[in-house]
Amino acid sequence: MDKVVVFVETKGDEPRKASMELLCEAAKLAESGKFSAEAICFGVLSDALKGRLLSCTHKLVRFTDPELAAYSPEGYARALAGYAAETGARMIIAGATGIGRDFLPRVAVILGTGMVSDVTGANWFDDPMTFVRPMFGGKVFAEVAFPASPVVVTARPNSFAMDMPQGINGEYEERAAGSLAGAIHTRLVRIEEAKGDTVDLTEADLIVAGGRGLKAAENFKLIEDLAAAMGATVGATRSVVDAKWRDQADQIGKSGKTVSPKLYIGAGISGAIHHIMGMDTSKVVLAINRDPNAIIFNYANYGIAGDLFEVLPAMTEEIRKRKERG
Amino acid sequence: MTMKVEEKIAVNAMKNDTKSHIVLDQTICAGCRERMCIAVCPGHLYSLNEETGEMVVEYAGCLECGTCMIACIYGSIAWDYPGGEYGVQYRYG
Amino acid sequence: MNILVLVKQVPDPEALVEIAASGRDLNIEPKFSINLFDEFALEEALRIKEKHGGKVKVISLGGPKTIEALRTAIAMGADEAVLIEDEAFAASDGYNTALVLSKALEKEVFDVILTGRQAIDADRGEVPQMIAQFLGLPHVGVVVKLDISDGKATAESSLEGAKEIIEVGLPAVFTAQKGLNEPRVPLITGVMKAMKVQIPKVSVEDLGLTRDMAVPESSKTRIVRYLPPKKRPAVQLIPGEPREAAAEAVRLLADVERVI
Amino acid sequence: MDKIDAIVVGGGLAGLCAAYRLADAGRQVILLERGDAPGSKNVTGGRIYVDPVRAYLPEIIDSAPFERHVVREMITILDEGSALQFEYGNERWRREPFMSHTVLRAKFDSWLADQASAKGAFVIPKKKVDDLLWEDGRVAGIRSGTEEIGAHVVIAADGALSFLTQKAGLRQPHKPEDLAVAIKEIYQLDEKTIEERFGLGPDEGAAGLFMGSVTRGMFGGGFLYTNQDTLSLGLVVGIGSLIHDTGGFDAPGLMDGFIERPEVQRWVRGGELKEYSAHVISEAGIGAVPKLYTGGMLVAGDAAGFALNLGLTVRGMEFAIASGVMAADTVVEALDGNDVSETSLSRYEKRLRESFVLPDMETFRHSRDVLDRQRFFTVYPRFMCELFDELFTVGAKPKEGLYRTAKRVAKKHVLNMETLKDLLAARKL
Repeated sequence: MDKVVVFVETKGDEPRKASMELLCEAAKLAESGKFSAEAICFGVLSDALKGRLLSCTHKLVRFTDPELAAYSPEGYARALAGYAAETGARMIIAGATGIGRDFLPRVAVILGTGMVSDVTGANWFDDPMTFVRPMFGGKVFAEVAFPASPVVVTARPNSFAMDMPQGINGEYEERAAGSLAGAIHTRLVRIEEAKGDTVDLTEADLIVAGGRGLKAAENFKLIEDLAAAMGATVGATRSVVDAKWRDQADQIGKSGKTVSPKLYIGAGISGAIHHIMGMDTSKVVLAINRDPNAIIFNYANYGIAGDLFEVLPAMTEEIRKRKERG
Repeated sequence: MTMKVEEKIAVNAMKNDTKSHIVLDQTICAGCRERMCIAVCPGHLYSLNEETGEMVVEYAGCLECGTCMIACIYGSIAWDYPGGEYGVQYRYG
Repeated sequence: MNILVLVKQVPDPEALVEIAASGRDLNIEPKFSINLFDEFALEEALRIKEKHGGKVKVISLGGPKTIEALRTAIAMGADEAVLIEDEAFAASDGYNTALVLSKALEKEVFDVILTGRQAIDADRGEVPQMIAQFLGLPHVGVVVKLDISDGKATAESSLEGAKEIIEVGLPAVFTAQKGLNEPRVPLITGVMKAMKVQIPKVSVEDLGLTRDMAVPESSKTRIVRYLPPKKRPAVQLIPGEPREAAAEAVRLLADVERVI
Repeated sequence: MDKIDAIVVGGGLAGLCAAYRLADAGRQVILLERGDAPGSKNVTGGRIYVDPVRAYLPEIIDSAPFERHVVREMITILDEGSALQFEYGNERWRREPFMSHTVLRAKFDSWLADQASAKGAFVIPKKKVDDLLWEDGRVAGIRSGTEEIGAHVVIAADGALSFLTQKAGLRQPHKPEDLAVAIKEIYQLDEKTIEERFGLGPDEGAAGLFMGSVTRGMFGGGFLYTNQDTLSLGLVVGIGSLIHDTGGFDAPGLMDGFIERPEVQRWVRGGELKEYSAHVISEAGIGAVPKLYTGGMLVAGDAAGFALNLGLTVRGMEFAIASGVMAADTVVEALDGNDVSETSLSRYEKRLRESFVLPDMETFRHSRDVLDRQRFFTVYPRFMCELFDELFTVGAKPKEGLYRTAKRVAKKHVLNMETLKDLLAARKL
């Protein structure tokens, strides 16, 4: 059986979503009988998290080295590559998060192999395995064959379904990579959490944008409320910025920012092509506009042809209710 | 069947500055009845914002012909070429 | 202070990229520029030089046209440039690219290697870290602020929203992220100077490699074919009164699309 | 930095030819172009006539990347719902030397830029020139952003809008009546389709002119040119006509109306839109030519208003090439004599007078006044279409004789004093 090693990235008591998706995918691969799956994590691990992970994987290995308490590309790469080499792993996969994309290339070089980054799809049973990944900012995708071994992959979050496996109770093992101290040449001085809770538009996963249909600057409160309820960043169209309802920094479009969030909600936006060109790479688009013929509906997954002054507060309330229910 | 003019412009290679190279004098525009800029612009980039009563120009789609500046006999349009590296880049011409 | 900057020549951000009928190639409008993120790296290198003195040398791997990118780098203020001229390696995977560049870097004396966090064509973001590993050097990725003093660097890395302040001894590799600086526009006089400069070329054989290493059949990974992005399906209009529609929209986004 | 010999502003035909010629004469020359590459801001209809310019670019003109040589002229007179089309072809046009070629500027200008660079000119793109530098009342260089570059001579080849001629005090601000706006669309069709559809051989091209109701009575007309694997289609309308028009037509709407005409659709159907461009053209003939020189500066090409609209032919590129070369020759002579004063540079105008440029502009001095008569775009096209309508219509009633029909339709439209006036005016052409 080919061994799949999933690097599980944790943040406090939570695993990263991308890691969980890959654990679920690996569990599915293990069911086929062709693969066996293991999870690797570094640093502290609460009992609760340990329990959660063990219900998704047949084996969880935690490295206890104190040097792995904080992220360092050299330390992480050495520990993960060392384990993969020692146990003869066929595949090393990690989420294409900032950290995953930062240190997996090092793992590949240590193992004398190549890698594919940021994949959105995989054919694990092909020989050689093939992966699909975006290029040119998503303008095209490439199917990449991986004849070398082991296979090193980072996978884009939301690319694999998080179908929790049933009836797994994995074994747990602790290990030490050892001799990491001399291998790590970077020192984390401190971490500064991003100011406030809003992310820059170009980096945001969730965006709520408003246009001229809001009718007045003060009505942007409706947009801000919805954004706050879901932890999204506020965007605007050019005409709104021109009318000085919003700051230039909020402008989405050809003359503003190009955004590609997981979710873009546009309210009171007709869909001028200059705006569309700034948001068309968004994954899911919900458009709210009173005019059912508004161009923006041509670029949306979901549409509500209704009055934003009613729809927006209702959505905000619904999201808050869901949050309270947990 | 016919493409909208903004869809036509979207076919072009355009590199946009965050600053507009077209500046309107709204006090002049406020006294203008003809609004010739709206009719002459091949990109259909001029419009009147009904809520604010101000003229708006969507400079990001500008084809840099200069027709608006020439047509505005009231002198409301301060028009310069976009800076080097910006604006429309014709692939055919 | 010797600063090396790795730049890649990429299709202009506005260049048309289409999949050839065979599906095995891309037809790309022949209009090129320096990779945006590498421009941040070069600008940072120039600023370090202006502050601490030293020399900025730019290295690129690519075909003959890559000379233009190196000329632009010199026009911006780089002191020297060298082109590793090899189309096959330039078109190969991240591993091969990193291998060639690290062979070239082994011959250089340097304190700092700067490059972009990823190239905007292949979007891999693998090569700088691979080079660091090949050379046995530390790296700091996705850097938004960099201070150099007394043989060490303090870098702000923005891997995941939060900023990590990291100290590292030199030499080291840094990958530049948007926000690190505002790259300068070359002056006319700079461009004139750059047009006259002879830029040396190096072949992969000079670096002890052979061309057959870069052919797709012997690469670690290879692109089999290209696929168009999935088209957005036709819009699904959510019916009902505003309150119902709003609730249904939230349900779809949370439970079906799982984006909130 | 020491002053360099010459700075050319603008990478169009005039500027590139000037830079080519100056570099060829061993002079240090910088050409500054605001686009990503020379040609990226330029638009032509377009067709170029080779004979007038052969003498100015003898070594290179035959290797130029033309699209197709024109072997057929097509004229379409449009009325609402009807059209009269006719063609003129000539066997001679199918043989070398060809008279005219269709051309696309992005490709043509970047080729010309390569020729200039090969001669040693510094062709620098992405540089917009913001102002002129002055010294002792003479132009002494340019400013681009924060950078100032001194030069003995500046050649302003900055296009029809030419801000530099205005800054140098060589002309007044543009008047709407002096300029037309051209809107152009490029449609891609494969070569074979173009050749079959237009009945052309390989590399053979057609040129089409459309007049009448496409401009809704306004001064202007439509054009069509076949390129290698694209069609250039466009509409030219006088800006003065547009702003005085009361019909409520806007420029993009006119263009749509033109493209949607069946007489146009028969050529472009199935084609994919690849570009939408617009540019202004001087229409005022010699009347709008600015002063062409001052101390340290010359004006060439569209910037000098060198364009002629003769109804059936629109010419500009030949003037640009010739004037660019003559500007360069004047500069070389002036630099050789160490004298770039206004008097020395005035020899530029003398050269232009001795060439075809100013004489042609002079000969057709009144062409715009003549052509800018609304009847040319309304009454006559209607007369022609109605005449043929009557001739070809067979109804239930007995048909009258040909002569009677012609006379009756002519009486209705053209047998009047107004036509006589138009005819008298047309003698000036």
